[in-house]
Amino acid sequence: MPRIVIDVERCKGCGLCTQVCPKGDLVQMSDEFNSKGYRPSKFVDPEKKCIGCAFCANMCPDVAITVYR
Amino acid sequence: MPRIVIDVERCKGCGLCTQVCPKGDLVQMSDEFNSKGYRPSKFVDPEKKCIGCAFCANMCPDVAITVYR
Amino acid sequence: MSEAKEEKIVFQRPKALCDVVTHYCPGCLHGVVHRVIAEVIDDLGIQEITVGIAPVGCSVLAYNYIATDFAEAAHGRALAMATGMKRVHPELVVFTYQGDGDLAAIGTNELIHAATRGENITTIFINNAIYGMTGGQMAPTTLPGQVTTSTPTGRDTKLAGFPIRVCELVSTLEGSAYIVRRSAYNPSEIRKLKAAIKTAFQVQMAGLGYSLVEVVSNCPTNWGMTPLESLKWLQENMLAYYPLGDYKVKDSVKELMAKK
Amino acid sequence: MSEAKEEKIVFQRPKALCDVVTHYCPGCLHGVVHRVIAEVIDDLGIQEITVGIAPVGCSVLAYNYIATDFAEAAHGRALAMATGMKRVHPELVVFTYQGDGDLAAIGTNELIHAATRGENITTIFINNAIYGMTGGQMAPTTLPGQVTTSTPTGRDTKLAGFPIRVCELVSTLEGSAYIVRRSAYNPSEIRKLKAAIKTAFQVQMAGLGYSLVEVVSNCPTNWGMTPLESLKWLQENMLAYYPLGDYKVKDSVKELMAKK
Amino acid sequence: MAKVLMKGNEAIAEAAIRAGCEAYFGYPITPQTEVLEYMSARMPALGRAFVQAESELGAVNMLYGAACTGARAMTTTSSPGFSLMQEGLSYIACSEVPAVVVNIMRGGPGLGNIQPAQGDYFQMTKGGGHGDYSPIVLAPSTVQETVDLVILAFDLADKYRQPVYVIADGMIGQMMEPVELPELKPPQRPERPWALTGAKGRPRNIITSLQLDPPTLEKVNLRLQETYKRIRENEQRHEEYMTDDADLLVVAYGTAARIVKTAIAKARRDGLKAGLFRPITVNPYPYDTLRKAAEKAKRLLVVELSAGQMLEDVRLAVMDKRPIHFFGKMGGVVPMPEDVVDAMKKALAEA
Amino acid sequence: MAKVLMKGNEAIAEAAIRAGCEAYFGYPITPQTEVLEYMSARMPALGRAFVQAESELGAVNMLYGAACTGARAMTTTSSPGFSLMQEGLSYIACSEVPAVVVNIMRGGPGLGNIQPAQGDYFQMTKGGGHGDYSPIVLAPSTVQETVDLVILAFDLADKYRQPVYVIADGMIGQMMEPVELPELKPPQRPERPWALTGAKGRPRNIITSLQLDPPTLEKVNLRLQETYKRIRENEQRHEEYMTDDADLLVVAYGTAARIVKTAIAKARRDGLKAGLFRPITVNPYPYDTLRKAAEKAKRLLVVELSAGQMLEDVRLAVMDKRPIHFFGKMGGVVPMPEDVVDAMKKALAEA
Amino acid sequence: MHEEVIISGFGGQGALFAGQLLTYAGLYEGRQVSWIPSYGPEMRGGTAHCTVILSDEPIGSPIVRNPTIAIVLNPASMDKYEPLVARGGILVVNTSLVRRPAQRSDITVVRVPANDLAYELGNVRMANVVLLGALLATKPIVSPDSVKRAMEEEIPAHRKHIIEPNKRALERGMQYVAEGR
Amino acid sequence: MHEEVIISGFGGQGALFAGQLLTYAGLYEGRQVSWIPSYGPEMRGGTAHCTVILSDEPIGSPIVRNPTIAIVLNPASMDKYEPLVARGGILVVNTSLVRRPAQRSDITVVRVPANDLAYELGNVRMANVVLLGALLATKPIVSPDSVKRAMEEEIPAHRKHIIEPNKRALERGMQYVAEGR
Ligand SMILES: Cc1ncc(C[n+]2csc(CCOP(=O)(O)OP(=O)(O)O)c2C)c(N)n1
Ligand SMILES: Cc1ncc(C[n+]2csc(CCOP(=O)(O)OP(=O)(O)O)c2C)c(N)n1
Ligand code: SF4
Ligand code: SF4
Ligand code: SF4
Ligand code: SF4
Ligand code: SF4
Ligand code: SF4
Ligand SMILES: [Mg+2]
Ligand SMILES: [Mg+2]
Repeated sequence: MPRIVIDVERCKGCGLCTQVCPKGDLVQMSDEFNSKGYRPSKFVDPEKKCIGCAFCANMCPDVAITVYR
Repeated sequence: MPRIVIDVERCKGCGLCTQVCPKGDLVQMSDEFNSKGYRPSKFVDPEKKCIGCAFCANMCPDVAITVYR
Repeated sequence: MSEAKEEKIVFQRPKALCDVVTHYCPGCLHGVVHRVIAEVIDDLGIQEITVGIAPVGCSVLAYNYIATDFAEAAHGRALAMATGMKRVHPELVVFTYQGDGDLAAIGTNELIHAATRGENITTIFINNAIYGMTGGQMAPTTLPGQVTTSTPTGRDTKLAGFPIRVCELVSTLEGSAYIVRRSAYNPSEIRKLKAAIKTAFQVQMAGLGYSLVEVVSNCPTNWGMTPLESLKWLQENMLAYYPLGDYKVKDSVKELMAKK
Repeated sequence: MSEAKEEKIVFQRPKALCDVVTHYCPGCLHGVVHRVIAEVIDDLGIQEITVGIAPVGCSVLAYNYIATDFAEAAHGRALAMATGMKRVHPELVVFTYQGDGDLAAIGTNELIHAATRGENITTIFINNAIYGMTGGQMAPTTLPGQVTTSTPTGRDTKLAGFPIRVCELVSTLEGSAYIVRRSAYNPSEIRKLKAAIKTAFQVQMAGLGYSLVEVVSNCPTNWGMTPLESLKWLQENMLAYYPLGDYKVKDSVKELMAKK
Repeated sequence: MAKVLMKGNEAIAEAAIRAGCEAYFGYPITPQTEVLEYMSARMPALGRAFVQAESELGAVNMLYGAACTGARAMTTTSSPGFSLMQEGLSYIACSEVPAVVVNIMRGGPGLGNIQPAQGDYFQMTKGGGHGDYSPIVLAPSTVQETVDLVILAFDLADKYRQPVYVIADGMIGQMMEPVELPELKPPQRPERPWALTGAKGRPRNIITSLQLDPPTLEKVNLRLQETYKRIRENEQRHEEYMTDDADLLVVAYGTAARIVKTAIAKARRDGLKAGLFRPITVNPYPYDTLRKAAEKAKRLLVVELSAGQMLEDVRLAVMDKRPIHFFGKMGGVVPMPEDVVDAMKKALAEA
Repeated sequence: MAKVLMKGNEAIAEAAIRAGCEAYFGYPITPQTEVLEYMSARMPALGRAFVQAESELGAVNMLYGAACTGARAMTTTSSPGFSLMQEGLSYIACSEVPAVVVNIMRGGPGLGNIQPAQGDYFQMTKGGGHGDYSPIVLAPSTVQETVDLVILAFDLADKYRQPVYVIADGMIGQMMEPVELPELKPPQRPERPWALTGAKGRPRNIITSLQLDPPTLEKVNLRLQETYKRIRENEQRHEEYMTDDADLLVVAYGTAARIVKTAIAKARRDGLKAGLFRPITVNPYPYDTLRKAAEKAKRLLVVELSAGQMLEDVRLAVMDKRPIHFFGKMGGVVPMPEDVVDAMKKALAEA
Repeated sequence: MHEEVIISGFGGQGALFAGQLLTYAGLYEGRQVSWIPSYGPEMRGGTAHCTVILSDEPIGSPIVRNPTIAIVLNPASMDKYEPLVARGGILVVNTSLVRRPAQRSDITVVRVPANDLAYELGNVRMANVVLLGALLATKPIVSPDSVKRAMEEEIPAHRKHIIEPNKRALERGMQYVAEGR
Repeated sequence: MHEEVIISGFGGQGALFAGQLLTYAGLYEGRQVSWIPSYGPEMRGGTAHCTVILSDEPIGSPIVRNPTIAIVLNPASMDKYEPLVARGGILVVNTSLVRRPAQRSDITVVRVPANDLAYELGNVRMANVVLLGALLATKPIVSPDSVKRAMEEEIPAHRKHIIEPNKRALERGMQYVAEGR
């Protein structure tokens, strides 16, 4: 089952990963802060729609996303 | 009667003026040296062929030629 | 369980990218370009023969992120430094990483002459239309009308002149072999960017001359936008002035690409 | 007697050219270009509002010959100096007179940026494919294969790179308005040169942007030729690499020319 | 005029404007950039010249060009940028045109960092460019004094037709203090018969630093040396603070001197009689006054944000008449007053 | 090896080649250009790197790049070009990479002229670029010594990982004298674990002069100062000539020292007991030996082709223990030995 | 009087602005004043702080090692400045973000949930001014009116709308200290 | 021995080359030697000169004000150097170009129509060597054989053909002095 893992401590909350998912809004901004004071993004895929295309990861300037398939 | 006057002390003997006369070889190199050690050019126009076109003067890097018409 | 066993990592940090947090602002594409360069270095297996040269600009600390030998140049002089290195060590892959201020303002002379000499060097040129590092002054690539801290009423071309188009300029020089403009505002552009950087390195390794990949980039911080707004602004404003595409691909490069 | 009375001088030293002997070598076209500039200054009646800037190069003493206010710039920096002057005194006609080493080697950055800023300045650019002043080293415009004192076996483009074509380069910049290449190897080319310099000054006076007139020139001394041989070599070798012509004439300039 | 609170960098810019600066050329570099930014807004609005140059080389040569026309003109930069200006400054000095240059120094050498430092002292006061020239160097230590010295710089540049440097660092550039500024007036052009403004109604002018003939260049040099002599005789400035009864004479300029002042107050509370000699012109250096001040003290302590550069000038002034101690910090490390007090105590302990 | 007659400039080039110089970068400028021209023929033939740079800025940064790879590398220039190299040299010093720079000085300031002069003394020994660094400066006074010192320069640059300058002028650059050169060998690369050569089989190397954190930059500076201390302790060089019985100690370096030598011979014929102290390293300056030499004499005369720059170092060495006179020429005017004799007589007459 | 105040927080928390208000207030009251920020790119995403000195004597060093007062807006600032406050000095803590208690007992510690109070007033960005109010209620090194005057005179025309809310924030901080809530 | 020789003429007359021959000859004979030219762009079309010193002592200044010997190839050089030759010194004059007589009586003046003699030998450009020969016949500061050896060893391979003519020119100059024609 394709999935992504977001390293929330690496994430700077820029949101670039949230706009490129071909499956809609699998990557969303969270409301929590990380220890650096950023709001990281989160992976929300209850329906297992992720295809592991890595668009989100490719877009991340901080290489905070790992993609598994 | 068109004619040119060459300032032999200004002339550096480069010869550029000698190749552009539409009337042939009205401007020639002389065999004498000027005080700077250059062989200046000279105006040789026994047949009064000069048309005062100023090609020779235009070509002179040292503005050593005056043209009368 | 059987499924978990087969799970493979399909995207992760490249080997040639140091496992550290960068100092870049959130959403700054410097980070993406760094990663893409590292991926290319991994793909080509050249980590041990590559030397990078960092500029003065926001990417001054690039040497902390890309895991090859690295030097930090004086502002604008990366290509002179690269020339010195490459001439002594033609076997190395030498690349410079430079911003618009570094490459196209103070470093224009070094750019033009490295290119015309056909140095076998690759430049990754980050065009974000601003001086990021020093806090948002006009860059040579700042767009007409764009507000910066040194063009507070917008760049007035009457007083501050016109933006420089680096690819167009460098393409006129015979020593340049592969001069292209890319961007990184979406995954497909990033893919093209990666291909271009790979080609540029290959051009260098084949000794075909100077290669430059311009990246139309962003600076959310000094543009005064959110990262997402900045990508929108990039597409709507920068691309018109800086059209993406191939500006010079020497025949020898085309042959090389056909072979690979 | 009646004839003598009617005799008129149809060619003589222009007013704006000092009545002194130049230090130039015999047959060096620097002298011709100086005279042509002086003629244009006379024709336009601008001797009292013109400021020239001499380069470092054989024409470093141009200020001794052209009879306007004059400054001598640091090597390559004439256009920066000109910018400083012109910005304070837009009413002046400011021109720089520069060799290939001065303009296209050490001064390339100042050239590119004055041009892209669209400074209302005129550059007369003497391309003689060599460093005359310092005794004949390779210039950025030295032709491939050309022997100089620093390319003793001929310019090897592999090591020393390719010649720079200034007009082609500068034309890519939006701030440049009138960029043309001329020569001075015969009277008809000299006539065209004069027309170009006049237009360039008029472009400046109309505030249309940066103007540059390249003159494909000679250096008999360092080419190791007689003056006449040098003109032949110029035509047979330089013109192929540096084709004469108009490289950029902005529409606004065309309109101006149509009016005059 | 009422006092306003201003950042040092902005005060430099506004002071220049009030001094009638007609042309500004600059290139961004921390910690100087606010001068450029401030000028980018104000100068065009006032109809004066502003150019963000393509580099410091561009800036200094634009400055040279503007100065040749007789305009009051300025550039500002920070250490690496100042290094790039050396050739141009040597030309300006030789050509005898007035120009003002501000160097907001930072930690060096190389790219270093952007914190306060004084490592460019030799470069500003002795070396820098090639050839024998010796610019006036003014070293303010408060924002108000920065304003005053920037204005003075323009006047001195005019008076002696030489480049005048104002030397400060990120501390003074970035801090806000109350300042009083003179009124804004349109720039006045004094008579400048030598300026390049088009040869209308006068013989043409030529400005050049080239003199192929050695005796002629010697003459230029002798004239320059004459100017420097006049400057030495007339323009030395310094401040003394609590020197009357001081056993320990601390010598420091600029930012270091501010810190020393606080240190002296602290030290005196501990019964340590210290005073400050603060050169305001670090070139011409106030050798004679320093020698005299030193004679009143038992020993000296030189405090610098550098490795011991002004120290040489102090030694040239004092010779070996008094023991001279040194306390310096480099690399953008700014000592706290307490550190200076420690250095003072150590200096006296070594007695 | 037999002696050959060589021009100083060509000797510099050939000496560098013999010293194993692997990379040369230069830009034409009189009176240095023959070095570049010579290198343009020899280096490619030897398979070594030669680039005629687009400018001195290009040249010095190419030098920096080559030096970062651990290559023995050199650039040569003359005064205005040297000014343009200041930023780069400050970077090289801070980065601790070895590099050799030759400055064949000419008359200044500005464009000046191309005749012999020593007006860059401060720039070479003290100032120049920004920040606290202090390059080794070697000042030959014959062509043979130029050869020897160029070779030494490469060794010292390697040893201390700092830029080393060789300082001469058109006189030494243009004159021919017999020289002996070491044999031509292929360049040897000593171990340079810090060099950028691709991170094969070792952790990667980074060469940078940026240290945003002040304490870290301070550490770099302290290391530099430590290096300069070692250099001061180990590398001072000077020559004494007829100083044993000298009443008048003349201090001069380079070209000026040659002229002084002839002058001393002449003066001694007139019964005037003069001797020469010639610093060979003008940085580190041989303060202590000069002080000792000065103590033997009654008074000193400093002779320079500049306005009195080394004079400051002489004063720092001798303090006011002895009267110090000065004789200087500027602008490319080279004094004749007779002129120096006159100055000697004047100095003694003032006694 | 002689006070050395350090105000420190994340970039964006307004430490520099609060310091400027204080500086202007001191100026109006005829004090010698200085204000100096941290600067440079390392600020990016990191901590920003400024040092304000108010004094009856001319001010020497504008930076100090041991301030008489510190206002800390975030945990990093707390860690950095708590140990440095001069004995007998004051530490004003934004407890909305700084959860841990202070460790010093030789200084006065003023604890204010500034983010929360500011949020209640409509804009969390005014936490800086809330803390300034809290300081002035603890030790009136300048009068609150001078701070309000500074708001009126120094906030640029196009941001006039933030003046009144900021005044309320100042008062809220004072009130919180005075009334303990 | 200690001789200071200035050789001066138009650019192109070979003053520098003649000086080099002399310098090499001195070197072969175990002397201390130095050679220094005038240099720079002002030479262009103007005068070129060099100073050669041959000595038994180490050479200090390579330039001198009052040479012991001057060889002048053209009128300008005559005007410049005649007054400077040290008392008792030698002035060798190219009378093909320098028509005026010398005015000094405290020096030895050697007059040689060098251009004409060189022309007769087939190349006017060898006037320099003719004059050098004339000097050596007057005062053998080096042996003619050493000068010939210098020609053989120092003239580059591609110009070997000029060696023999130059040797003849040297001899012609010597002969002219010896025989007065
Ligand atoms: C000689 C010199 N001049 C100026 C600077 C200051 N400076 C640092 S980075 C920079 C510009 C950076 O802009 P850019 O190259 O566009 O890179 P970005 O930060 O936008 O990525 C400048 C002017 C410097 N360090 N050195
Ligand atoms: C900074 C600096 N570098 C180098 C020089 C030496 N220099 C003088 S003229 C010149 C080049 C001249 O060539 P060009 O511009 O082509 O003019 P030309 O003499 O051919 O007319 C050089 C390199 C200098 N004066 N200043
Ligand atoms: S891998 Fe692709 S499908 Fe999965 S979350 Fe990322 S963008 Fe969406
Ligand atoms: S792109 Fe990366 S840094 Fe940005 S929000 Fe997504 S995971 Fe976080
Ligand atoms: S004016 Fe014309 S026709 Fe007369 S000589 Fe000159 S070129 Fe010939
Ligand atoms: S072109 Fe002029 S300088 Fe040349 S030969 Fe003719 S007249 Fe003389
Ligand atoms: S300032 Fe701009 S370019 Fe620099 S890191 Fe931040 S967003 Fe990127
Ligand atoms: S050297 Fe060449 S360019 Fe210079 S004056 Fe002589 S011919 Fe002209
Ligand atoms: Mg940028
Ligand atoms: Mg040229």
